[in-house]
Amino acid sequence: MEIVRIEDLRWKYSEAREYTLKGVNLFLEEGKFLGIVGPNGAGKTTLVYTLNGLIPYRYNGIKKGRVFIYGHDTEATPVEKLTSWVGLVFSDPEAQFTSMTVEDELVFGMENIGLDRKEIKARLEWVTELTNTASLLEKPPYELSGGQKQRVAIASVLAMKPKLLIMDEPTSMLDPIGRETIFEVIARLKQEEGITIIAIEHNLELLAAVADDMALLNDGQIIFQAQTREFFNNYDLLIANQIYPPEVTQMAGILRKEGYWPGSLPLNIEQARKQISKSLVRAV
Amino acid sequence: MTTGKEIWAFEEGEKRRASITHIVITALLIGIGAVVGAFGSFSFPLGFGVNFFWPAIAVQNVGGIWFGGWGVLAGALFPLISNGITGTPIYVSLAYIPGNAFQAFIPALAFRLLKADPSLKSSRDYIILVLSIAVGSAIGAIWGPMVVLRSFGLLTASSLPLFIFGWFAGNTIPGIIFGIILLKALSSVVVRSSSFVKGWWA
Amino acid sequence: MAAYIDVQNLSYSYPDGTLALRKVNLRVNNGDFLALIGQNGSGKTTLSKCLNGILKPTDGTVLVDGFDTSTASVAEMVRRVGYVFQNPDHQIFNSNVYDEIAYGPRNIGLREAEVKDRVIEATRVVGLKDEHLSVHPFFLPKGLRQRVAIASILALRPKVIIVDEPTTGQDMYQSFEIMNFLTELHEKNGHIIIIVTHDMPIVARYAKRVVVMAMGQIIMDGPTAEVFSHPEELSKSFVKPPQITRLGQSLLTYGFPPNILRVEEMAAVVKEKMVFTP
Amino acid sequence: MKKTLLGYIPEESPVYQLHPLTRVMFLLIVSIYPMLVAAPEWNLALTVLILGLLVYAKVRMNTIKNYIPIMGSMGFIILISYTIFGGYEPSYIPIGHLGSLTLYFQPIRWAIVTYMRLIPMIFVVIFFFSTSRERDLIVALRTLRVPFAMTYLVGMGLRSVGMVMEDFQIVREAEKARGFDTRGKSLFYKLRKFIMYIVPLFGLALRRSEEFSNALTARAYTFRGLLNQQKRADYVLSHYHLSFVDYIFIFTLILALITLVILRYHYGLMGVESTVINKLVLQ
Repeated sequence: MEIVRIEDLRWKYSEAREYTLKGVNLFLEEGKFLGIVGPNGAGKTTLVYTLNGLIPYRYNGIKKGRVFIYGHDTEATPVEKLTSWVGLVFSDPEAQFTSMTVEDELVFGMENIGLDRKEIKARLEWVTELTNTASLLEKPPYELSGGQKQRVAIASVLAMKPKLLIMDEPTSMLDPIGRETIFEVIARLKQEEGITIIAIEHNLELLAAVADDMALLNDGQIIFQAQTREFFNNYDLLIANQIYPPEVTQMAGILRKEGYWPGSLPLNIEQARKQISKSLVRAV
Repeated sequence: MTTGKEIWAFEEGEKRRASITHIVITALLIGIGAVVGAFGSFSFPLGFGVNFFWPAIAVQNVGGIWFGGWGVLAGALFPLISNGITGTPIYVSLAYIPGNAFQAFIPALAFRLLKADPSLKSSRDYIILVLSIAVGSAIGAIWGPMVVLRSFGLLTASSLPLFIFGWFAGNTIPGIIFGIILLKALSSVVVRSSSFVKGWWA
Repeated sequence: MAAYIDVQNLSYSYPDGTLALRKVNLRVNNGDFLALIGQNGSGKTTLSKCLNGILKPTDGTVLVDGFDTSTASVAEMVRRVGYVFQNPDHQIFNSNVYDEIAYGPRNIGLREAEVKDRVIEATRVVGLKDEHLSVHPFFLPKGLRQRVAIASILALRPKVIIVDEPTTGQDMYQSFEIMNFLTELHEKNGHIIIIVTHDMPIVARYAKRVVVMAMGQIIMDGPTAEVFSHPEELSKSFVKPPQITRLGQSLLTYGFPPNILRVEEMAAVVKEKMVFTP
Repeated sequence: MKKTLLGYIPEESPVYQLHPLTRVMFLLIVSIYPMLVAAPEWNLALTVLILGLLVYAKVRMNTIKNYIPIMGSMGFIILISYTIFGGYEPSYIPIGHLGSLTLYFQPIRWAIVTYMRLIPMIFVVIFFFSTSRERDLIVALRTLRVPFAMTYLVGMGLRSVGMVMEDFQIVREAEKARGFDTRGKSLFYKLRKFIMYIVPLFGLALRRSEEFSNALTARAYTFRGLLNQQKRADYVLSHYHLSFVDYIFIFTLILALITLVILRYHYGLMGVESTVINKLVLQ
């Protein structure tokens, strides 16, 4: 079933000289995980803002083309309704933490959509287990580490049970291990809850491991969209758009150019290791 | 180049509505005011007299000018927190509220009525700023020592003039210095932001 | 040879009692391009702030070019060690880029002619254009604001430049740009560079020396290739070598070295093995 | 120790048995007592009582250290006000000389009376802030059915305080990293440069106001919703229940207040005339 359809979307912020989005077309099926990559300034954040109604409800500007969530035109749908379908996690968790305890933070959205206490309690248990935040409930924001803050930010949106979860650079502020724990949460969401996910991320090593599809956005347009493996196989196109695939993929890309890498490019260490050892054994 | 008149004028068909941004900016102003009020003056290396130098008044002044009623609301509320941090008795804090509200309200009113430019482009703008801060602080200075401190028996009648003057100077001077710096540095940014308030609430 | 920065038995505890550094010893020498890595909360930011006297030691000493940071004046320090904060918005004090870059030099009492020279030089080095000078820094995109922040430290002409999280919020291309430009400062102008970062590929590609921190102590200190070839040690500070290094380490049985740092290096090794194995 | 904006509160304390509303009532009602009482010995007794409660509540005593400067400077201001600026009336009784200055009994007595009124009021505030977290304040307000919009603003205001405190620290360091130094500079220079710290604080606030607004909208929170929110689950209240002990406690506080009013204004006890200081000095 289709969850997102974007048709020739153009958007210009009223202060800006140029259009930020210049004719975006995008289609996403329910249950899929889409990774969006693109250089800074390409319009990635703007694009996801159009999905939960932040654009055009909170920003002034010129919008052409249409965005549909479950077939509903976002412009004709109240923003409260959109936010119940589409959850958005921002890159800086610091700037979405508005309460003095983690519990209040998680409860906030659920109260806004009118849930009763019993339902809230049940969902709290579910979401804290899923995101490993149960031990943090009593804590105030200034006692949390970066990774904990980001998990709480994800949980607070997840608690509203959106059909589509969007994450805008969810790991940019974290150390390597903090990053991995966030991606563990994302992997569980995908496997256990079957939730549709869109993630914008610069760290492709972790993204490539979980995404079904990838889209490349540059200069306000989707340049290329494909299944993850196929996406990264188009190495030259990515490099030309200033996108750097996972390091093992880059390495294989370099080798392939010189005729040393048969087959498709690996996405993780394991795939690369297998392919290398196989060809070395063959060479022997 | 925009003029003071244009900044405050509503364009034809312009709809301005109070939004969630204004609630947020009010909360953030409370945060800045409370911190600057509680710690800003303490760490100022002037030695004796810190009690008579209260930089947080600038948050009230520019808050009112930029964000209208929201700035006044924040200006009235944040001293409750900064006073709490420094251990002021609760009823003394509560009794200060009207004085604090006036300190934020008078410059806000003056800039809107007289169409002064928050970026302080002309000497007229400066005069309006200085006078409105002085008037606001004067009301605060009368309210603070005379109504509050006096009614709690903390001051004697004959010492009032000294305290009123000290209070007045201690608020007006930082108010003007901080106010000018803030208005010059950030008005151009604020006026273009969605949190800027042309009327009283939007 | 005397170290440029000599940290001896440095301990630091925050006013609320948290002990952030325990008896740290570190020598930063001329020619160093150093990365300070470790988990969030391991003490790397605290240590880097002690290197120019922003924080004063609770115990032990920090000597910079012979000056003790706990007694030296601010001006003496900032001429030697510059510190670029992570979020440029914490350090924007003025309403146009020119004044912003000039703020530091003016603070240390330079004459306006000298200030102007330095602003222009710093602007050129970080690749800002003249038209940016009159713009309000608030309106610049984050990447450029970060450059303004670096320029405003460069204008003080410190020997050592410390950059906290230079690549956070930047895309890969921008990260490379910033790092290339720090490398240029290092190689052409002889600055000592210290970066505090979580970005291991960046560390592997650019740093010559890596200092790993955990629980307020330095647990490893050495050349980058050497440090990254000990993954089990690194995991104590919850750090992993970059993916390409780990690939090499997973192929040790095929005679791959454990300390490959760059994608190109790895490609060359694979190629060589393929060519010469028969 | 649990951290709050103002410092630390004990991990466990008998006070936590009481509903947050009861603690707020304690702050509000007990703060009135000293205003009704003039005789310093009674206010001293109240202070000792509150100190006892602080010990009972397991509050770390060095919390109080932070408030000593403010108590000192308030005492100083009151003393100056009543002595040097206290004026003169014929009924004043001279009790000594300080240089060319004659010291009179009544002004000093009034200074002591006033100061001793202030001290228990300050200790009540200390008691409240060293046994309550920010959340307790919100819970108390919601229990009192204060409109959600208001309690929400208070909560977010407190959250902002925490954030600005962190920013403030970093901005001051950034000033230093840019060569700002007060040593050997003119006062005007110090003033002009020193206060620059306030500019980034506002810059950050402006930047964040947009991010926060987006984050709130993304969680189904609108201005319209804020004003009309008819039913909210108020989930946090499900953790707290006013118990029998709370009712007894609040009832006792109010009863004591009424008793105090009667004793003071009907029977004229605890007035300034009946203070032991009078007896000691005048006899």
